[in-house]
Amino acid sequence: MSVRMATSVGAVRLANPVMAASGTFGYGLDLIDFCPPERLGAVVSKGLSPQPRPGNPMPRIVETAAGMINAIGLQNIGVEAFCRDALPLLRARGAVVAVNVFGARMEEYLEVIARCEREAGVAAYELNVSCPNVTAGGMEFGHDPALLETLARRCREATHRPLWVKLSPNAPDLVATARAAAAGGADALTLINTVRAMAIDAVARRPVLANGCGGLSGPAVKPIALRMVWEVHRALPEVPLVGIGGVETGRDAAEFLLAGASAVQVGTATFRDPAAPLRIVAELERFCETQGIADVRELIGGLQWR
Amino acid sequence: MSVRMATSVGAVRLANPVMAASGTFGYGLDLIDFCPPERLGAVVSKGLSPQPRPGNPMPRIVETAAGMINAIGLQNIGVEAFCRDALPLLRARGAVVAVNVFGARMEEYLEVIARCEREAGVAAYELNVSCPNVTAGGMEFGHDPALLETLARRCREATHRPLWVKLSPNAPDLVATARAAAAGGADALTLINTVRAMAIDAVARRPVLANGCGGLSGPAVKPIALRMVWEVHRALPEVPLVGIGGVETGRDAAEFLLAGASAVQVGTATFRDPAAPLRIVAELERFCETQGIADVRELIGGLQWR
Amino acid sequence: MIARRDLAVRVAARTDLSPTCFRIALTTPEPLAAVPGQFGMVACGEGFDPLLRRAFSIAGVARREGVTIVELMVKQIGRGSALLRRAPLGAELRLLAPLGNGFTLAPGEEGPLALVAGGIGLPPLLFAAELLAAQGTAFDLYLGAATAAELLEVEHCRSAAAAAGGELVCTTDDGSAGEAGFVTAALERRLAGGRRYARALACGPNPMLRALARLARERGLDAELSLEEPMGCGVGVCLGCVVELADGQFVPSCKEGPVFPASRLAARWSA
Amino acid sequence: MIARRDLAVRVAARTDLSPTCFRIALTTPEPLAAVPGQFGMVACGEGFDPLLRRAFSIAGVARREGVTIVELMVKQIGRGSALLRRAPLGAELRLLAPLGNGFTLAPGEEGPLALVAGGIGLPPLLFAAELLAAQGTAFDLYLGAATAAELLEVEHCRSAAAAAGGELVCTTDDGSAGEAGFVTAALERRLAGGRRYARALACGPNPMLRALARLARERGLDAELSLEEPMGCGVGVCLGCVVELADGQFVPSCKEGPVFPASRLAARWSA
Ligand SMILES: Cc1cc2nc3c(=O)[nH]c(=O)nc-3n(C[C@H](O)[C@H](O)[C@H](O)COP(=O)(O)OP(=O)(O)OC[C@H]3O[C@@H](n4cnc5c(N)ncnc54)[C@H](O)[C@@H]3O)c2cc1C
Ligand SMILES: Cc1cc2nc3c(=O)[nH]c(=O)nc-3n(C[C@H](O)[C@H](O)[C@H](O)COP(=O)(O)OP(=O)(O)OC[C@H]3O[C@@H](n4cnc5c(N)ncnc54)[C@H](O)[C@@H]3O)c2cc1C
Ligand SMILES: Cc1cc2nc3c(=O)[nH]c(=O)nc-3n(C[C@H](O)[C@H](O)[C@H](O)COP(=O)(O)O)c2cc1C
Ligand SMILES: Cc1cc2nc3c(=O)[nH]c(=O)nc-3n(C[C@H](O)[C@H](O)[C@H](O)COP(=O)(O)O)c2cc1C
Ligand code: FES
Ligand code: FES
Repeated sequence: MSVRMATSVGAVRLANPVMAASGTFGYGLDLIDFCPPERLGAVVSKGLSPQPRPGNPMPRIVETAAGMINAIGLQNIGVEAFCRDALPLLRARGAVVAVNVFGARMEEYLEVIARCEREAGVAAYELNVSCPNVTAGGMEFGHDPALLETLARRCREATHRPLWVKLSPNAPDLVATARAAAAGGADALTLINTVRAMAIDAVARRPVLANGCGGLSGPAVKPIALRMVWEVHRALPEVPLVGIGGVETGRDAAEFLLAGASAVQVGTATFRDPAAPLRIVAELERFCETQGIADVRELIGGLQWR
Repeated sequence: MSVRMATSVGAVRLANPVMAASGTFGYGLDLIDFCPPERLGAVVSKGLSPQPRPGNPMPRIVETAAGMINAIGLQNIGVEAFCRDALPLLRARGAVVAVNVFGARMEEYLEVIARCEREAGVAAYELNVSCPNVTAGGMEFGHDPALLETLARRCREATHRPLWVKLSPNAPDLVATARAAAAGGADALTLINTVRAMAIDAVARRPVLANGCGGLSGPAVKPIALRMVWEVHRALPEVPLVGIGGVETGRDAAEFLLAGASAVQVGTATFRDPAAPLRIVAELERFCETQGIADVRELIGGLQWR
Repeated sequence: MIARRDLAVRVAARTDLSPTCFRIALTTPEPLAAVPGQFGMVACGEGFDPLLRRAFSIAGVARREGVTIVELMVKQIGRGSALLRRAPLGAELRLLAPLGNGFTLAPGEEGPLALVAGGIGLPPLLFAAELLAAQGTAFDLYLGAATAAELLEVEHCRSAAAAAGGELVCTTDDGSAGEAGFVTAALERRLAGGRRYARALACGPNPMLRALARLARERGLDAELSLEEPMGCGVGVCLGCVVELADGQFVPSCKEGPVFPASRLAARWSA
Repeated sequence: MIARRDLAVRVAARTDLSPTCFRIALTTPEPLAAVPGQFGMVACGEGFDPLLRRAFSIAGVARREGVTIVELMVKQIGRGSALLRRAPLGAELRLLAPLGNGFTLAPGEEGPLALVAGGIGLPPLLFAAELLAAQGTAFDLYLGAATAAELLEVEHCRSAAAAAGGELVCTTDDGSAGEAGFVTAALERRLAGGRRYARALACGPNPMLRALARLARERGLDAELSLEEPMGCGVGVCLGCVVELADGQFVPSCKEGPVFPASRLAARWSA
């Protein structure tokens, strides 16, 4: 049996439902030998800001039980270098590219989008609104529905391209945040970003990370991510979702689809296995085959419950 | 070197900083052969309601990566049976007992407390305010600071005994919740309860748990719990905290103390190793020894950062 | 009550029994006694993957030259059982045992009993068969599996039954060996043919146990069922493994079970 | 560039080198070539504990009769290295290699070079020593450890140095063998005594590398340092392993390193 693997996230058509996540796949070309980007549903760039950012001091990562905490601090080459060096190659390969957009202020989001608007080959923008560096009186964009709606709206006005908002699991009210993003004009929501967390070196009596806290990712967070995808899907069934958090296998991907995601992203798994996103495509296809599923989209929102 | 292991949580004096958590140690006597309750800092009872509760349908537990999700649904024998059958034995052994109090409505919390007030040998009440079954328009007590403050105040008025409030990691605003509990008269705060989570059976296309969602515990949540303890400790340095979430080793316990906890509780680890709480006491003592720490309380809040 | 212990044990031997099942012998210098139906919680590996122990029925326990040998029979399902299948000989594991209550095996009882095993439900019944044979209680052993290759320890079962003057009845769902169909149907045929049993002891998948409970109710046969609920702790403190009883109570099957008289279970077990 | 691969490898041999360190040989039918200083990311076990791979320098690679043998030297620190120590011979692991850039080893170069190894920093330098000896470049090998028992592969080091007409200088912090004190002090004494080197290659704990960078700056000695930052991916995509350069850039040490000219590093490395 051959399985139809194509899906779409709103207007964005994907050859399969598995994307490489932001921040774990470089600028889309670093793992070409393991995961040709054009063979994935899409690749999401590392979070891009208008100017290059050096990121946080070291150490930036620490392993935890079935997870890791990172505080990279959004080190990136800046949107200009991305558009110049990476995007043309990705475009030439026919990869579907989502640009993960990050700004310390609202204007910076708009700057990144404006720069990308001059380029072909950007399939969607994904707004990263759970950055630790903040505006508006110490509140992260992703935590304040009103602010987020404004941000989404201003970005929406800046482009005709599909706009995704990546939700923070640390937001006080996930569904309100999701609703605000959609109200502001987001075409789809990606969830979840990392969960705020901390590791302590008991001997040194210090946080392990130079930044103190960081974001937890990996299999440890999968049950939380699944719950959040399902919660948002139930509240906003019409909004396309991209599920992420601890996806390690094709079966994990299927779980996220069942919970209501139209596609998934693979993050930390890529560190364990540089071919993980591609492997997961194959595993998901195989899962569908054994389950007699002819079209992977049958899974989307297919959870039988309440 | 001999290490002084005694600590206190507010007015509650403990022989050591390690307690058996609520819901993972029965009524304090089930694991007597592995963990004599009197050798722990304290034992916390399973959540008690005024009447016995049957709990949720099966399946109620599922393992996840370095964690587990449970939806026991607060099955318990009721406060009457506890006071009649378990408390006298615990008292006779000289165990320090905290009663974990649960109510579907505010009055039920008061009922449980009132019943226990007639008994000697209750060292503290620990209010479980993150139950899924709810009052006040679908909002859990633990999620609404105003409601929580009222609950704490009414319980405060009902007893002279130390009152702990066990915080939910799912609360929209953790610090506001902590502050409300303290304002209402809580002597100490326990954190964290389980993190709302979900597991999906992709073949059955159903949630694994009969209840759909449940609470995530175990090593997977430790980095989240540590962060929350530290966050609350920083915001409310004068409020004694009891740290919980994924404590598996003496070194984990030390991390929670450094983050600001005056003691820790051991939950899921007891399922892996019925002697875990006692083992952790020994490991913590050994850790202090090797670090040249004469009094375990030196660790409390000792994190060197900001 | 035999005191439960958390024993450090070593993998001493392992034999494949079928494409999916194997027998594993664990040894410890510590003494250990158990009755058929009791189980142990095995830490199948170190570290947090998997996090929880796994429950396995004790298939036999013996003490020789200062060494206790605990036999388990395991079906490879997921990570825990796969780790057991791969653990090198000599590897150290932890075994919390004996847990739970076990079947009623009255010494001197005449019988005959019906021992009914479905698939990997065999271990407690093989253990029981050996004790019954030794104590002179008559029994027939009903052994069911999906297919011929999954009938476990047939020779071992046959000789235990023979020693007790009883019969070994094999069934396979696909008819590839023994009688075709479910193991409970084979029992039913013999009951219909006039065979009488003092009691049935059974372990196997839930649908089989349900069928047996129904049969027991219809025929007025006493039956003890060993249930397999997902277990978190095995010692009664997580309440993850509860079973609903006829009186509406939910009791932890790791502590009040895993063996329950069919008549004690909630009606839906025999509905 | 030699193409990196994610290889299925088998544990073929293991030898203890010291109370804490051991040598492990991994084999694969696949061809693999690496230069000293390059490393591999090893999945030390299955499952999620530990979650991430561990970085280990390649201590040597050879191909014999259709089999590639990759040698690692490992210090037992935590769970990953403990799993490697315990993995049964024949166990399958995954090795992502070769990664990173490696030391500059110009064929035909005369030298002499100073190879400076601290503790478990030895593997890339022993690999380098063998290549240098083979290509006829002269070198001295400085081998430091905390104490005599932790001096690794002394005979192996001695013969490699001898083959290149150079000296093996051993130091221990506690003076229990060789010269007492830090390995960089031994180098400094020889520099002060007039010994000249075309270049120093070094690997070891950060304080040692700092001391060496300082020495190199003061003496105008070219030095290449192999750094050990905590690594998430080993392939440049997590940015967890960055190193600050003199020009203020943060570059992933897994990709632009792990070997950096001391002069390229931010000033604090040689401050
Ligand atoms: C009292 C008791 C006695 C038991 N005795 C034995 C025994 O003697 N021999 C034996 O092999 N097993 C026995 N079991 C079952 C055994 O505990 C499980 O099969 C085991 O936990 C599987 O662990 P795993 O890590 O290999 O699989 P997991 O990774 O835990 O499970 C893999 C998949 O199989 C499913 N699964 C888990 N358990 C079962 C099950 N029992 N049946 C069907 N699917 C399941 C899970 O939902 C999951 O999807 C017993 C269970 C109980 C409660
Ligand atoms: C490029 C590179 C090459 C390396 N080559 C080698 C090699 O050839 N041989 C070798 O033995 N090691 C080498 N290492 C170090 C090795 O990767 C770590 O020691 C290993 O990851 C430890 O894993 P673990 O699971 O045993 O310990 P973990 O459980 O990861 O760590 C246990 C404890 O040790 C601490 N720790 C972790 N790494 C180190 C370290 N490097 N030094 C001191 N403390 C540490 C952790 O913070 C933790 O507290 C290299 C590292 C890099 C980056
Ligand atoms: C090292 C690292 C860097 C990340 N950088 C970004 C980023 O730049 N932008 C972003 O939106 N998310 C970033 N993330 C979050 C991931 O995209 C993802 O949301 C999260 O890791 C959960 O998924 P996972 O469990 O599959 O890793 C990063 C995650 C990690 C681990
Ligand atoms: C099976 C189970 C039952 C629990 N029951 C209760 C309870 O009755 N009352 C309560 O306050 N917390 C209960 N908890 C939460 C634990 O006390 C603890 O807060 C949580 O599990 C995190 O700690 P851990 O990671 O050490 O398990 C329960 C947890 C588990 C796993
Ligand atoms: S398995 Fe925990 S109560 Fe039975
Ligand atoms: S280890 Fe991930 S970028 Fe270097």
